[in-house]
Amino acid sequence: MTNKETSPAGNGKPKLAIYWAASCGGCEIAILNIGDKILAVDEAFEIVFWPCAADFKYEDVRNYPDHSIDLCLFNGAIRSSENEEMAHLLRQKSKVLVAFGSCAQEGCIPGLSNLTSASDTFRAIYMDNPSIDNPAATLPQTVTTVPEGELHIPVFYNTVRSLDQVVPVEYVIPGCPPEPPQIWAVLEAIVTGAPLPAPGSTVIGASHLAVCHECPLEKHEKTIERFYRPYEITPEPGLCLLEQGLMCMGIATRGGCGALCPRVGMRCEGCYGLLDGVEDQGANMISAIASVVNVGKPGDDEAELERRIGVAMDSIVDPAGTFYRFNMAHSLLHRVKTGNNGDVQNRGSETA
Amino acid sequence: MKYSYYPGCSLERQASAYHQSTMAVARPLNIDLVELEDWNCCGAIEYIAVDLLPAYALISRNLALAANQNGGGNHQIVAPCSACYLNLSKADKYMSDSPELAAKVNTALAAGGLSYTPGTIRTRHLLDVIVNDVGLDAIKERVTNALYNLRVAPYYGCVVVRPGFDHQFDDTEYPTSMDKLMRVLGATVIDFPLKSHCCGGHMTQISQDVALELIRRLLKNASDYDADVIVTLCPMCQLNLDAYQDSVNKQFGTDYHIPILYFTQLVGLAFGLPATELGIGKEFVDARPALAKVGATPDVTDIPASRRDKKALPMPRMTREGER
Amino acid sequence: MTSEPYTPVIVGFLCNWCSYRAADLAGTARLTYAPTMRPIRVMCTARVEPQFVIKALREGADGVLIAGCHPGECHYVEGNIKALRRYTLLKQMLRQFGIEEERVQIVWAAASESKVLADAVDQMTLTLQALGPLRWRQTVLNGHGAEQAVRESADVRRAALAAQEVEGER
Amino acid sequence: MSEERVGVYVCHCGTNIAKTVDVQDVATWAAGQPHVTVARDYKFMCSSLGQEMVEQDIQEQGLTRVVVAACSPHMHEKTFQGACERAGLNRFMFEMANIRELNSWTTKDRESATQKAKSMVRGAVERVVHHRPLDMLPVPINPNTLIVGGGIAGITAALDIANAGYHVYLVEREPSIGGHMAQVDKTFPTLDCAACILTPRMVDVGQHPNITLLSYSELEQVDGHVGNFTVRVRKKARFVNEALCTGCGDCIEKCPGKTLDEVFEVGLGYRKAVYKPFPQAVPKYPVIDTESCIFFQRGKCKACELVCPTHAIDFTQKDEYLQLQVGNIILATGYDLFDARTIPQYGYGRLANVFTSMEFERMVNAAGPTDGQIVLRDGVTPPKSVGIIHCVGSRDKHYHEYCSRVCCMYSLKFAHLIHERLPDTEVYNFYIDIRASGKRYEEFYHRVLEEGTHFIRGRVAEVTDAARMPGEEGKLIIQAEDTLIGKQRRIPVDMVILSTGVQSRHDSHEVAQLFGMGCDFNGYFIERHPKLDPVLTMSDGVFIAGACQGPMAIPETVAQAGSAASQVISLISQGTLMMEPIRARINPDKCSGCRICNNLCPYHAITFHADRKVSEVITAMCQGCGACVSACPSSAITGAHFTAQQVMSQIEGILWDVRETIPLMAR
Repeated sequence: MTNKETSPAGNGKPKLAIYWAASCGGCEIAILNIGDKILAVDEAFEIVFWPCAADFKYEDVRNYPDHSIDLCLFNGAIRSSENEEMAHLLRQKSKVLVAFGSCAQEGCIPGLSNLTSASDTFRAIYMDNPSIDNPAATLPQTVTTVPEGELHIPVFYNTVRSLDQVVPVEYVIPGCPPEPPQIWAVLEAIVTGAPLPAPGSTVIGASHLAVCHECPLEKHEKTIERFYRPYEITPEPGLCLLEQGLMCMGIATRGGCGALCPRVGMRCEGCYGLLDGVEDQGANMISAIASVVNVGKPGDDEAELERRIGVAMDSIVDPAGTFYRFNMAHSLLHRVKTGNNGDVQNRGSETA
Repeated sequence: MKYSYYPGCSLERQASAYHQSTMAVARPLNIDLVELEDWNCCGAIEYIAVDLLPAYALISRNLALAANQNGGGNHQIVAPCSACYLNLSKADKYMSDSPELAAKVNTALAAGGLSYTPGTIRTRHLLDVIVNDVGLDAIKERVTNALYNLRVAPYYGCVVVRPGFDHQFDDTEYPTSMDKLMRVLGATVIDFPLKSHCCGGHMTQISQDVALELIRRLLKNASDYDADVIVTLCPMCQLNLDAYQDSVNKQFGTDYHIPILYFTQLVGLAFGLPATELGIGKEFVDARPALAKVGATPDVTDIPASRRDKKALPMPRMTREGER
Repeated sequence: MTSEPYTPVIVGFLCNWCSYRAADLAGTARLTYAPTMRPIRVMCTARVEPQFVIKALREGADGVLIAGCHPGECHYVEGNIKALRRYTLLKQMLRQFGIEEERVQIVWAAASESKVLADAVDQMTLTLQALGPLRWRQTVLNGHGAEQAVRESADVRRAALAAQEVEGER
Repeated sequence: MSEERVGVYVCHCGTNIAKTVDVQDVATWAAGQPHVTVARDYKFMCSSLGQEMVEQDIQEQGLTRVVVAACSPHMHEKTFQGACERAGLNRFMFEMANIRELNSWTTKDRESATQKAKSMVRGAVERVVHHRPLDMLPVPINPNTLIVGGGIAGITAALDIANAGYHVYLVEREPSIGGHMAQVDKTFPTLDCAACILTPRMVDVGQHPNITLLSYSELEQVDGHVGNFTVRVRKKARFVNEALCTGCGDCIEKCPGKTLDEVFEVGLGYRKAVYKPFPQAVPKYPVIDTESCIFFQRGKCKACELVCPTHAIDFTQKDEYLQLQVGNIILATGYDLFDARTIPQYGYGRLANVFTSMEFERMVNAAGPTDGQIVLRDGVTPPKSVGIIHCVGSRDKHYHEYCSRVCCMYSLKFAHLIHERLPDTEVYNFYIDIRASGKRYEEFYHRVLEEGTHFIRGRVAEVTDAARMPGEEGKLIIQAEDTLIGKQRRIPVDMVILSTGVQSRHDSHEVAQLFGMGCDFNGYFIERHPKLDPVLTMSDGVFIAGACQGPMAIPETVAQAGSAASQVISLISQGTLMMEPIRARINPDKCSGCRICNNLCPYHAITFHADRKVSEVITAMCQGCGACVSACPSSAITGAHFTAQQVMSQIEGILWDVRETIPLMAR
């Protein structure tokens, strides 16, 4: 935390920037949810950029010297050219860039649009939508010529990316949104100068173990005959939800949240993302889940075996949307394959 | 239980007794048989020998009709005639196995505005439906007039258990469904060794000597076992054994008078239905003398002693019914 | 996709006890089959993680073949059945990613069934030739850049207006 | 770039590889690949010169990893691992690329084959840099052995091991050892009396100080692994105190409860409620069968208790459970006979004079229910003609497709015995092929031919009592197609013998499950290799002997039992066993205790520690299949030598030419 003389306002406090790219705003609220401690943040940091809460312009940031921002919490995925530009700019200006929240970390819900294409998305938003009346089929155009000259709006990309797929980041704080106590823990560590782990997309403010480790529900050996959607059953209290046929992602999801959802009978949806050493959260889920689906025995006829397993797996609705709900943009496949016209090919019935 | 019903040509004519008795017992058995509208001949045996494709198209037309008309039903078609049952099953099976055949047949069906997806309709024999869907317990409850002391030779013929493919309902070589059914009705069932042998089929028209010899064997064997009646489930078998019994007697100098009845007729009798409603009386070999036994009380004198002879070796224990 | 002939690349995961031996035997018996399968030996098909399959598809394979012992004959009792369960679910998911069903296949080949394995490779090669290359990085990850997205949105608009014209003429 | 120094060696295998793969090109290209320090091609890598080349490079060039592109690892992996080890490199720092069986031998397209070889080499290189040194696992061997099944296989193996000085627990389900062989009268082709050759060995087992015989006992549970199994055995209540019983047989004589003996006499004879299966039974103690015992059924009788001179009858006896510690297990569980009732058209159970081969075996046995008289079911009339039907249940796709291997020979033996005892009786053998391939078997067939047995080649359609012609009245008629003359034949006979085949034990799947082994489609235990390892199984320390592996006759059974015994003795004498370290391990710092893996292990090698909330793999029980490794959602389980990193790197390597190496700039 040096370079005080080059910092924008020069009041001696470390400089903090908070930015939202493609996101819902929940991460900002999570920051405010640290409660009284927000005053301590204000005490400790000088806020130099926070579009949601303070009146700074992009131009202001451009004018800051490089590396003058001590800490930048960047939430939101990279969905448009504007997001990408700001990612590069904030990278350039920041000493420590943190992918804050699931969107910046792994694409999160915006990333699910990688299961479709930009053109399909436009079609859904601006045309094939019951609440839209758009007879002229007007779509956002990146360049519009008006008498005064050309107007530009950002390009809407075909594929959503995470922050670290665009620029290197020092740290990642997972969660949709990150839990306030952990946000505070990280900020506090930075304020007090406590040692942080070696940078390089390093996860902080979360556990290195899966949610199950924090989950108080009783766990047994797992044999599952079929799966249920949450509305179909009322889970037995106190028992592992997965064992009851609810597609709980806790087994393959980083902990740190305190297993808030399973505690109240709601399956973990996977928002804290993948664990260290895992390359693909969805693939790991498939492997784990399919392993304990107790259908098919060695003595079965081969065709019958395939049929029975097929039927059991059919009770898992929308596997891509379930297993990659938060992690799509960070998965190995990253996005759906589309035809030359941008249409999504060969989707099968579940997404039709 | 609602099924499409495919009577077939024989039941319209010489086997009308089979049709009549089927309809008569369907009611107490709670089987709803809805006759297929506009059905056509299954082609019997000959047509398949002439040209396969027209034969399958002819058969499949009925399956296509059944698929269209089976709304609310269970996608099953019931045939009482063994040949019809075999042809319908076979056409469906071969079309499932060969998409090429299915495509050709469908081209033919399209001319009549029909189409058929193999596997849509399951063909059942009437015996299978009565024994396995209705069930022996339900039948037993309905018996008011048990056929005690009537010695019955259950005769299946060679076709009904030998499609040999999916949904086969009984052993191909040694079927027992009708044996069990007759036992439930109270009859004494003989272990008829020729139960799945051939009745001669259409050989009566082609080479009568061959046919008469085959019929003779069946009659002789039934007679050796003192059968009062041969019970059958196939119009062809009934016709050959019944109508040619006289010719056999002439040819071989024998004197057989064994009435040949449909199993549905005996079911009807056991249920207390009047003989006329069951088409009894239409047979050539008079069934009345044999049926005079019906309604008697069981004869208990004939039960064998537990061991006949001290030196005799024990007979192997058969697996109980229900096992294997 | 492309009409020019291409040589597909298949990653083959072969179990040590049945299918790798079947492949060995195919060689020993000099069975000729398409040189398109690049083999990876695993102890059991149960060791084939779905992420291996996804990885292979992402890194440029046009197809993945998993080969194991017949169900009931697994050397680890029922590893192949676990593999079949994972494969079934994986395929359901890959369909959502627009990956054709035929690109990931599972085949049971006992140690003696070299022909089964060789035929499976040949058959899959033909199928993949008909489907065209997958080559995920080029065609999917780098294939639809920003410019294309812009062009596509213009296409959408053009198509919508054309449709309205047709509607109006009626 | 890693600091690993990889040596790549491309083998010509004479012309086997070099003819199709441009080996020089592969080697030259390999030299320029990442991590590769040296790459060479050589005529025969497996030769001592080839191996020395590897050793020399390891020492002189400081290689840390070795890749050999040659034949199948099943052929020469161990060879080159040895070379690495001799040069001071851990044997697991080696990887083989199989460019012969999987490449050069399967195509004639030189260009594609060369490209494929490069991919395989690159894959091996990328993989090998992630290899880790592993140590073979030493496992101490408990010198006690468990043998399951007291037929001739179990008896032979037990005596072999006991004679070598090691202790054996022999567990037998029935009250006596002896198995099927004890039921048989004579053995083919030598016509030795089975009892004469078997009973001395049974006695040896009963008296051997190194053998604990647990008859009338069943296996309940097996835990542990090679060298250290814990086995739970249920010793069923005999109601006879073995410590007091002298085996005098007074109780049997006085017992009023008589019942059909459906086990030893296969339903052809009777036994008492307190009984020994046969007079020479070992152990000599009788058993009370509660189902037929009048006391157990009706609450009074106790005749046996009254007459027993040593007061050995104990109606209060309960099942006993024993816990045994053993190092190795031999399964010699034998076979079941095909149930002739399955084929109703052959009339067994319906037609009185249709017999099974085992019934006939008991009938001709002088100690059997007819004292060796060949008679019809009436118990008195000798048959004037006998039809023997081969392949009942065998070589038939409706039942068992395989050949049961013993029926031809015992059917010939029957024909001979009938001729011997009833010289005027005609014997007809209905066969598909006569399979007489053992030592002196063919000669025996000729002898039976010369004795006048009729041989009719063709499968029998049915056996019926429906006479067609006068000569058939009162007979059983065998209808068959005689394929040698191309005619249907009807042979009327007095007696029919069904030569029923052999099938796997009805509970073989459950037994296999107990031991973590596999069964084939027919329910026979799967050997590790059908030719080279016929008595080993995939479960280390579990061996199989005899007909539980597949149909076989006595000589082969005895040979297998001896082989299994010598495998066990060899393990015991080594004291410890070195095992491949390809095992799974759970990192307790990454395990979240989700328990997904807990019931995936077919060997029950994973335990859950409820206190620490982590799962653990018992290394010695793990067989290294990797099912749990793949399943772990936290990637907390590593499969040694098949880690995700190793496989993922290999995938990248083999796809080197179709991967785009430009950084990912997805939009």
